[in-house]
Amino acid sequence: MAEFFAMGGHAVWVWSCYGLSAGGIAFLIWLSFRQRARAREWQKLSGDGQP
Amino acid sequence: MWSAFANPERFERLAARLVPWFGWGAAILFAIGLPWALIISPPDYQQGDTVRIMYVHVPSAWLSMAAYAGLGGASFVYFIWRHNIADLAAQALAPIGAVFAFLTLATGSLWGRPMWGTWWEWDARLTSMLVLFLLYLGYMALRAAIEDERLAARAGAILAMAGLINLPIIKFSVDWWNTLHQPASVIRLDGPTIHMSQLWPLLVMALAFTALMTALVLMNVRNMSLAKRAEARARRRIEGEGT
Amino acid sequence: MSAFAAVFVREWRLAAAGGGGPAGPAAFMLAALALVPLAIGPDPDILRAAAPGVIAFAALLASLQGAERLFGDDLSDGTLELYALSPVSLTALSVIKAGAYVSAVLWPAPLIGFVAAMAYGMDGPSAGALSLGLVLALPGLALVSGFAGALAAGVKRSGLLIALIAAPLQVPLLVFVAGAGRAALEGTGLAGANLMLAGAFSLAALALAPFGMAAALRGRLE
Amino acid sequence: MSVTALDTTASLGVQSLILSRGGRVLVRDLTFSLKPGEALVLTGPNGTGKTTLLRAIAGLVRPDAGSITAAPLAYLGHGDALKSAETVMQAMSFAARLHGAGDGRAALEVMGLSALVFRTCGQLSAGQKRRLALARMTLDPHARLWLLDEPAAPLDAEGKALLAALVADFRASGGMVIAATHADLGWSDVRTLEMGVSEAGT
Repeated sequence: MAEFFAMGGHAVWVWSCYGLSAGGIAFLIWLSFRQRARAREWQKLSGDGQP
Repeated sequence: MWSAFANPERFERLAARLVPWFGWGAAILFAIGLPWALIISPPDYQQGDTVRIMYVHVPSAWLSMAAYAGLGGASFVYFIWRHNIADLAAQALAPIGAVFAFLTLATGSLWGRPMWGTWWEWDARLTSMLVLFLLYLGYMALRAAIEDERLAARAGAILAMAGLINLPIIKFSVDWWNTLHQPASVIRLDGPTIHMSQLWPLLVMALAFTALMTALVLMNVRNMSLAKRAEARARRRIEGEGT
Repeated sequence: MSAFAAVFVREWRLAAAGGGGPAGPAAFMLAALALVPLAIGPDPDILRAAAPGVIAFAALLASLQGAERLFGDDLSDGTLELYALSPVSLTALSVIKAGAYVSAVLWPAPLIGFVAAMAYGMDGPSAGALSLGLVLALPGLALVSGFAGALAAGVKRSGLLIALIAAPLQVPLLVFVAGAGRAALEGTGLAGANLMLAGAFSLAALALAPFGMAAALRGRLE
Repeated sequence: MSVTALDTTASLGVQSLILSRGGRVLVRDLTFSLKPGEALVLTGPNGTGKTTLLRAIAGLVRPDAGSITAAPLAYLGHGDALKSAETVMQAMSFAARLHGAGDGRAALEVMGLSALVFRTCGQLSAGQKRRLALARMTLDPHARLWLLDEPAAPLDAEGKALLAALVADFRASGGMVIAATHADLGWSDVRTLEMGVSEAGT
């Protein structure tokens, strides 16, 4: 297990890349769900839940 | 097919049905691709374990370019036929493409440091990607700066099309610049010829990224379309009551 | 006098007189080129090697200086509506604007480039090649700047936005002009190819950018 | 663009016009026509679409639905479209060259601006600028329809009288005029279209 995390001595580089990518993707997913919340808000304001 | 994109309600229904497929598809592909990329695939005989960076770097690069092609195509459709869904697609693709362009640059840099001892090399690919990132920033800044939605959509579409036309020229000029005036580059992103044991996880990860982007774009376009129509309904109701 | 010529004469006069005409971008370019050696040091070898790129870059920045005014004032004071309803099409107006911008405002750039190239230690023929590159690139620079200016017309603090939009699109011109100067300096025999590419980009921009500008302006008027 | 002969029968027809701005419908199902010599005054509160209607007739704004057939026209918007560095004479002779019509001195005379020909536009008062913009608009010899957006806003009593005379002359020669205004223009024999009335509440 420790060997897996060590990445043959390149742990910093490999894991920071995967961490960054995960962060970027998480940011995009967060943006999408914020957009969804906004859509729901407008639907509530428009008086009905039906699109 | 075409009409499904032109009619907002039909598009919303179609998207609602497709999003789970792509979303779960992406999840499954990541569940296969990540262990494959991080554990199963062997370290490269030259690059060691840093080769695993390739499995996120290359899909990011591929998606940032695909997103720009989509941005330009959607802009063209909007500009000619004024399909609102096409504009929403362009709007949804821009931040996604920008994030993946940024990730390409960042992971490329983090790959370069251990492999070639430098954070940044002015090589043709990284430089082209930097210009692509700037194009995305310009597009988003222009849209954000124009308040009227329709004007912003039109101006954005024109800029995206101009960028799409200019992109091959920029790519050519950067390659030209690089081959003529730089000492032979130390970075070779193709690396040693790619081995089958590396190609498969790369393919799975690329598919996972693509499925994820498709799911996010469909979801965002659907929600933007829903919000837009609901906003129009709400405004009509308020103004109707006001008089 | 045809309507096209009448508009060109007027736009040329306004561009040459309004806002200091060529003085602004020329002063900007001179100042930038005077400061660079202070920043990178007086080593003649480094200066000579950097000269083509630095000079091409300064010219690119100078071309962005006046882009904000190209359409911004016309949009706010109603002049653009007048043109849109006149016998001159917005596409023709875009060609006129870019032409007036080059011939009334940006024209000193190749001269300044030549003088600066000599001052940075380049030999005469190389400085000439660089200067010729600027001549060939100016229409392209002006058209792309004008395109960005048309898109950003009427936007608050449009100068920053114009720079962000136009700079990436102008990358090829930067590469070809600087490349011409450097190829001449290093004697690689590729100066001619670089010059032709710079001219080709300007021609392509002339064929396409006016339609983009006209479409952008029509959108801004609506 | 060239118009070979003046078509004095040319008129304006607006059919089932729908206009919107920023998602709001401003003009709903508007139909009217104008015959040579007629004048129409658009009134109504701010934001009811007077300017948008004028711009749509001018062809600057694309209607959501409906059709507009308009005679060759001249348009005077909110802005005077004057450059402060140009002299009055330069502004006029440019417009005259643009339309291939004389040098514009006669039009300056009509609007009482003859004494100002060598002033720059930046030195003029708001009312003088408006007069100059009106004078310049008259230079298009092909225009059979004038679209005036708040033509009299900065004008004094004398300016308003000059404008009324200008419009009367133009109508007598078969021209049509549409003006959007808040103030009473004091023109005789005009039709009025009150904007924002029929549209409200629907």
